[in-house]
Amino acid sequence: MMVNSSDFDREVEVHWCPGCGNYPALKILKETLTDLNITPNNAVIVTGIGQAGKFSHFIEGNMINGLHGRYLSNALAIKASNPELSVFAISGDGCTYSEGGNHFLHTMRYNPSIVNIVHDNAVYGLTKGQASPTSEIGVKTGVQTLGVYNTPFNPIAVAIAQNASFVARAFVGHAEQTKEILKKAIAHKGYAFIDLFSPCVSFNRINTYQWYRENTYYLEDSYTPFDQKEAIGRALERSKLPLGVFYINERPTYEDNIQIYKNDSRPLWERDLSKEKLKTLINSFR
Amino acid sequence: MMVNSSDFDREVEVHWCPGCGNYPALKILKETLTDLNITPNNAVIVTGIGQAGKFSHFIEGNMINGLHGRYLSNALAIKASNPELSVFAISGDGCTYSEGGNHFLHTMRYNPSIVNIVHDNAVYGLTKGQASPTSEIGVKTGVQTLGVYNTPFNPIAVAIAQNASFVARAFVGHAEQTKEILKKAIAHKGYAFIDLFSPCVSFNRINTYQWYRENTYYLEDSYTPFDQKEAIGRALERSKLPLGVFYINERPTYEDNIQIYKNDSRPLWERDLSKEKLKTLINSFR
Amino acid sequence: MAIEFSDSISIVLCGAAGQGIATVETLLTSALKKSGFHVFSTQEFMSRVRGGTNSTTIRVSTNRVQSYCEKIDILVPFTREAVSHVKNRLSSISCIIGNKKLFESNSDAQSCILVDVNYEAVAEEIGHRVYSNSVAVGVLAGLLQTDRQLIAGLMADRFQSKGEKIVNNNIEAVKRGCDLADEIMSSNQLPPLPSLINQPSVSSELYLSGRDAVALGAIAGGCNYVIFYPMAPSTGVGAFLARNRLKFGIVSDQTEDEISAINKAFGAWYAGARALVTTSGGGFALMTEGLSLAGVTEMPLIIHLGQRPGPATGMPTRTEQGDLELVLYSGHGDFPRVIYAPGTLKEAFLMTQQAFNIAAKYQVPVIILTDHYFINTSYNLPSLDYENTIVEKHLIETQSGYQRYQFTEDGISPRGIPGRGEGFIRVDSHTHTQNSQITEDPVIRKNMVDKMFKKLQQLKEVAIKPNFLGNSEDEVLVISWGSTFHNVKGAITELGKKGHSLSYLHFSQVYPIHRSTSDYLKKAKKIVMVENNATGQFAQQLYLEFGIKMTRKVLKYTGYPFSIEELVKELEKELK
Amino acid sequence: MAIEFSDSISIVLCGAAGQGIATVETLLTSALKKSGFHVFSTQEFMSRVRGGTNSTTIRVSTNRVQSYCEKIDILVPFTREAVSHVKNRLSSISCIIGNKKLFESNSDAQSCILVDVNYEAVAEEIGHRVYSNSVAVGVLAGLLQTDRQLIAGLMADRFQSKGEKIVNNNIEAVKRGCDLADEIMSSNQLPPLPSLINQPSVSSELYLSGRDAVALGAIAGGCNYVIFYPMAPSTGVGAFLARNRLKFGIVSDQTEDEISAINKAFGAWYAGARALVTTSGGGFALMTEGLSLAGVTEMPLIIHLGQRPGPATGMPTRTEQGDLELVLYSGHGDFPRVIYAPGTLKEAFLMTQQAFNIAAKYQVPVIILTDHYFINTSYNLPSLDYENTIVEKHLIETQSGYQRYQFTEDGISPRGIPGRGEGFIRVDSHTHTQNSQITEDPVIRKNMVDKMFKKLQQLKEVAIKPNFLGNSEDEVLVISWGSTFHNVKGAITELGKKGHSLSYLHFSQVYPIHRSTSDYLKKAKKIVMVENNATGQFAQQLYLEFGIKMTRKVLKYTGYPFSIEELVKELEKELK
Ligand SMILES: Cc1ncc(C[n+]2csc(CCOP(=O)(O)OP(=O)(O)O)c2C)c(N)n1
Ligand SMILES: Cc1ncc(C[n+]2csc(CCOP(=O)(O)OP(=O)(O)O)c2C)c(N)n1
Ligand code: SF4
Ligand code: SF4
Ligand SMILES: [Mg+2]
Ligand SMILES: [Mg+2]
Repeated sequence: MMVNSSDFDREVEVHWCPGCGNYPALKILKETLTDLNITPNNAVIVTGIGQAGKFSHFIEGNMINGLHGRYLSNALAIKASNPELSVFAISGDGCTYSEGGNHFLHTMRYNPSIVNIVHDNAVYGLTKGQASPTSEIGVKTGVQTLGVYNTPFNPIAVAIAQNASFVARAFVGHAEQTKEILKKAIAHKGYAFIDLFSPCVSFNRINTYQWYRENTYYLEDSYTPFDQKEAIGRALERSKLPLGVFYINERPTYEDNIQIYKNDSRPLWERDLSKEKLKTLINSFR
Repeated sequence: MMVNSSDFDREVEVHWCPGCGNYPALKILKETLTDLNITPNNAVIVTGIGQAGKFSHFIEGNMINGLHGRYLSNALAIKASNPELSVFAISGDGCTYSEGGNHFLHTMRYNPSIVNIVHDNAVYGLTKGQASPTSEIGVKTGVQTLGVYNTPFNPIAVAIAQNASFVARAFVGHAEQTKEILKKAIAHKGYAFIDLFSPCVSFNRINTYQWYRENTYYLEDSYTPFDQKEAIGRALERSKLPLGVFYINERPTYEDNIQIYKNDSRPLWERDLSKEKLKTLINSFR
Repeated sequence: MAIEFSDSISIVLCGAAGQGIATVETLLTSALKKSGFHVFSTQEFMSRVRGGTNSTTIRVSTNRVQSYCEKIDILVPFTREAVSHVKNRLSSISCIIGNKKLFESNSDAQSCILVDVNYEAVAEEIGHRVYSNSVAVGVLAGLLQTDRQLIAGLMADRFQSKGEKIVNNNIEAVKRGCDLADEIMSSNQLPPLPSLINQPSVSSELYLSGRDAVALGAIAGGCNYVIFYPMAPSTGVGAFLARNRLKFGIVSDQTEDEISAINKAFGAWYAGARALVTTSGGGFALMTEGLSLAGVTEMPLIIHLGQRPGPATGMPTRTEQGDLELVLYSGHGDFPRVIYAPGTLKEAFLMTQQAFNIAAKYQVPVIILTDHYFINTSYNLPSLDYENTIVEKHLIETQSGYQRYQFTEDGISPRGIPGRGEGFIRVDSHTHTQNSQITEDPVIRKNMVDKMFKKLQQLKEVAIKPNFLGNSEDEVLVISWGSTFHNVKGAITELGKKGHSLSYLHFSQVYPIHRSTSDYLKKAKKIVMVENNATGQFAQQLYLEFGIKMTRKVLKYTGYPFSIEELVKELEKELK
Repeated sequence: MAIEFSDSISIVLCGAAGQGIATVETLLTSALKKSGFHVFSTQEFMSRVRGGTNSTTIRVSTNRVQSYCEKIDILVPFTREAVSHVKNRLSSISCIIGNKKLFESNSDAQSCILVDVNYEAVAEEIGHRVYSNSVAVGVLAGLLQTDRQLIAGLMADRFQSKGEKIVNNNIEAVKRGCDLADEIMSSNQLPPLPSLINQPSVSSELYLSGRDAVALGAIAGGCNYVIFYPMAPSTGVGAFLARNRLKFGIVSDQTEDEISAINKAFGAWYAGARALVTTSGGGFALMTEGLSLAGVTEMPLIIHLGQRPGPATGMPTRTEQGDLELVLYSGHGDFPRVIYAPGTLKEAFLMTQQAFNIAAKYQVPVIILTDHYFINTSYNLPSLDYENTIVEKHLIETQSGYQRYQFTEDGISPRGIPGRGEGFIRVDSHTHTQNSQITEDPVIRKNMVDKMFKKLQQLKEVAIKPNFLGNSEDEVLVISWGSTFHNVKGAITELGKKGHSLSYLHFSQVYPIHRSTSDYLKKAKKIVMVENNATGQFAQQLYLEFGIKMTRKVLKYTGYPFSIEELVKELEKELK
């Protein structure tokens, strides 16, 4: 059965502001899934809370719209319970790097084969414009009235420092390139992380489409994403921000490591308790 | 008034196992405070929960023994409320990198002038031997019965990737060198982080005193800790683990950025509400 | 539902997020109040930044007006969806004033008086449709016969920062709006609106929201540290304090998460600061362990919790009183706490102020429960009695040998802070000795728990009495708590006009409950509890404490606040 | 306190952490049970890895023994601190058997019968002091006349992995211990101990702890995902399942924190797994928001909560029943839940098993409340009825157009899972429509809340009845819940021997409470509630539900469990 991009459409009102970066992000994902012939039935979209977190409401298929900051934990467990599903964990920079920082830090250590897309708009959109961990120093908001003074969080550098197995950055303004990156992420076995620049046209007056266009460039074709130190070096660049795949580090996935799928690939829901084994175990207490 | 190392002694039974790395750690801290003439009255020791977290019970002076994982938030707020206090935030690797991972990640972004010492024994001591985020792949425990398979957390690399302002690693088996590192950390303005190798003789049979002696070396005298990329490179070394100060990045501290201490250095408890100003503010609603 | 409200006019602005309804509201309410009218306004809005349909109800009155009615005298629609959004509130006396394209084909509008005014067209004549909101302000101000000079002045203040041209264009827009109002009135397109009388004394009163009252109360309480992770409807209190932080020497911190927030508040109080945490139910849920830490260490804490409907994300911008049991029972292990739930702006100010003193004195967490409705509702009031408040620090200079948890007669151990005095300030999250050493001694454990409950006894003594209105002979006693105060009172007043006398007991402190309550409950023949939640959480508490059951519970859990009309209807059921 | 317990002998091992008391316990209880004696053991220990003073009480009996008594027949001290540690439990019939250096100068020992046995010296003769614990096992087994061959076999099993030499030395150590026991007995150093009778049938019974029973129940319930962050006393359940994970196809995950744990459990159930979270009060506190997520999304969840005294870190290795209100009210917003609190090992097994079916069927969180005492207490029982349990999945294969929150008569919407069927499984933390779209509609909100409460009604129907023992004519009804079952029953039995007839109502499901309770409460003349907490949390619940107050509450909140002796004393107060 061939998948159509429209298979992912839902007849609901989309709640984002006109011009929001989440629109192209949605389009890119739908088209990529279509290109890869991933059906809505085989995918699960897991989101947190925030504007990016509403993503799951606007795409057809299985979904969890969970709590603010906790979606990576939901996603990891889905993959561990049923490795046959394609799991997409999607949310905002506040959700992922602030409330969910600990899960971001640790989920990558497990290396589950999930695709984690963080819509990075350097602001809290849904709660109306507070600074996020990726906001630049000096940015003023209704709460950061004297300007942000915390050092910005560098998700790419942290992920590489953590030896995450696939680390990329993309920009919604570049649909084709982003699709390519997304396809690589989907093909990757293990945790695939994409920090996706996605402008908030209502609250972030600095990091506009224009700004991202002018302040980013793609990692050269000659760049090989296998040297951790080199990759971090690129992640630390600030004058212009590189886009593309920074780092790949193939290693056993979480689903492999769990070992229970080695001899039996059935998802957990298909399995039944062996009363024989239970009997043996109980009898071991005699 | 001169401070004596014994000023920090308390007449209570110490609960650690004989041979535990926490003993030399305690001795090192007491002696360093004494050398620097920091009195128990001016210091606050803030700890979490774990064997390292019990630290505050065994040293005289002001202390909080708070929750598992949350001590960095306690410590930051103490400093922000009273910058005159010397704040030491001390706990274990599980407390800091696992339960407290999000606060570890973000406290360094604020850059408060606190010294954060993490007793890294690569195990959960108090809860009897489960793996911690710094446990090596393959290590077997009562819970990780098939061996650890999560990629170890590299606190030094993450801190440098985050642009933390002072990042060091030390080993309790080397008292003198550790004191030197600690003195630098205390002298540093801003968040000073020390990952302190501290063997757990009861549950970690791999990372023993001997092992640390054999598998560490000091960063060369010629090493200058100001290049972020270079510093991360050293942090990624695994064959032998470097000790010493990896990275220093001087920048305004949290206490500076708050701005309220600029013209008035008094801690918050000494200040009084200006009713005049309150009146003006209330009247602005007329 | 057809209550007349003959002394007031009710105006509803309705449109999409991003269309500037809030600006119209601010300018209009300010102009009206400054003109000497009593004014009330309340906002309801969706959880989105652009689009959808939101509305603001403004009531203008000859008399003090602090409650919400459904009745609409004037509706200004900003979108095609607007009329249908408020359709249940429209009647034949409702005038819809706006661009006819927005309602002419809408059947919901047809029973109303329709007045075609094209704000945008006028604005475009001035130079840009951006001025259409100011035209609308002009029309409404004109209809209510507000002083035009005064509005011009307000416009000047508001747009000052944007330069002279914009100021002038806005003033022009308002003027044109007022002219339009004159036209409408002279052409008799409107039925006679209730005629209102203004009083000069009102013009210099305060005009505040619940959010403002809580934030001002915090400042008056000596708050010098505000900590939060953004979450509707609580963020505004944090933002208010953040804006004023240099003036009052306040540390303001948007933390990485709510767990950090509560643990920072803990550290701040430890070091002698007076910290406020502001959050909502979901954020508070994450603070449960931290609350327990404050419990065992007897650390003062103040948490403002702006309620919204749960569970989980629920309805982020709607209202409910559903978190009472959450705050009452959260935290593992037993420890005393205090819960306030102000019903008026004055209470919100004074109780938040007092919360800091109570927390400091009794060394317990104090929780201030508001909700979306309370936070987003404003009215004028004469003043806030800040002059008679004092900031009580309840801190000692310690001597050497100081023990933080010294056993005392009343269970309160004098509180010292690090860096002041000879003593050491040692606090411990375990069961601890008087000097905060970990202990596993059964007798000390028992004594430490008993110490806490001694404090609870005293907290009962200083509990705020419920507010009783009415006669003790009334057959029906209505009870409510927190934000429902004015609306319940409004309903009882309306019933009074119909000849029914009901008495009313309102609780602004919901835990511990003042013992005088017992008498009221015992005397009442019938008791009706009004709560904005599904299970009657406060009714349960009254039962637990006093053993008396409610005759009827009026519970609303749609996510929306009670209106006077609705309450009149519900209360009448008990009168039949 | 002088209860005779003439059919049992009570042995206490007391020493420092790290001295191997647990090994002695395991070997001894195993040997005794295998010899056909009924055996009970319970451990109390400090929160440290080495040092301090811990003890284990082992009761050996002719009859079934499942409760804790203070009486000590034999004390084996391993340190100088040991005797004083249990001094309140010693009497003139207590024999202290050990190295005299550990007690000869201790005044607390002086009223006891003292027997000098130097286990270490014997061990050193065999080659190393490491064998002294085996010598002790030998002495105790010898005194109780256990089959020597059998012990040798146990030693062989236990030390097998360490090589033949060590096995042989341990066997030798035990043998030498038995010889010593013979000497002691023949030299008449001991008074006559109660003489016990063994029964061959007991030898093949199970010997389990509360921890084992819960973990086995989980496996029988089809648990295939266990998630936890280590925390006493709950970790053991996780470790048990982790050890057995390849055998049963279980995913075992020690997470980064408790918040991740609950959210993983959520994801796992969503995808069709049957997940168990195991934690303690402090960890549960952090899961509050996650519980609320399960509430609004109607997701099954199972949480095992091993209670310990709070607030905050409290007493990590002590016991309390203080988290009932926490689990009952935690989570913002209203939603149904089920709370079990097994009183026996059998119940722990069956209820944990059933929890998975109930959660799956009603799509609600089910919490299993145990505590430190329950988890760390073991006794023999004939069997576990796993054969009659079934794993009910309650999952459907979805059709296209499937709506996760379809309104149904009974409030239960058929549950599908992703990857099975044509439908899409959409779950949302907001107030949602039947197809899980965010909504702010007041009517849908109300209907969704009502849907949840329909489920609560049904959960009341399937609630487990309280266990009634006694005659309905008895004047005094004793009530307790959870882990106190056997000790209360033991006390009532003792009182029965004294001629007092009390009836007893024990609750293993504490929410919702079965309606049959009402009759018992109404009939009783006097009701005595026994709870291991400070405020009588379950008594409050009974009052809320049935309006009946307790005559007396026996509350203990020292961090330690009730003993039979203590309860006899407390219950007698109501008999006077
Ligand atoms: C526990 C909790 N805290 C706070 C919130 C309120 N909240 C909702 S969205 C959001 C921030 C959204 O920012 P981000 O994740 O960057 O998403 P964006 O809206 O920018 O796409 C916050 C703080 C919440 N829902 N839950
Ligand atoms: C919220 C919470 N979860 C779990 C625990 C149980 N706990 C106490 S200490 C500890 C781990 C200690 O490990 P680490 O921080 O490395 O300290 P160490 O004992 O190794 O020094 C845990 C999980 C707790 N006290 N609180
Ligand atoms: S507020 Fe920003 S992030 Fe949210 S929908 Fe609007 S543009 Fe997008
Ligand atoms: S268990 Fe390990 S960390 Fe804890 S006191 Fe013993 S040696 Fe130290
Ligand atoms: Mg964002
Ligand atoms: Mg550790």
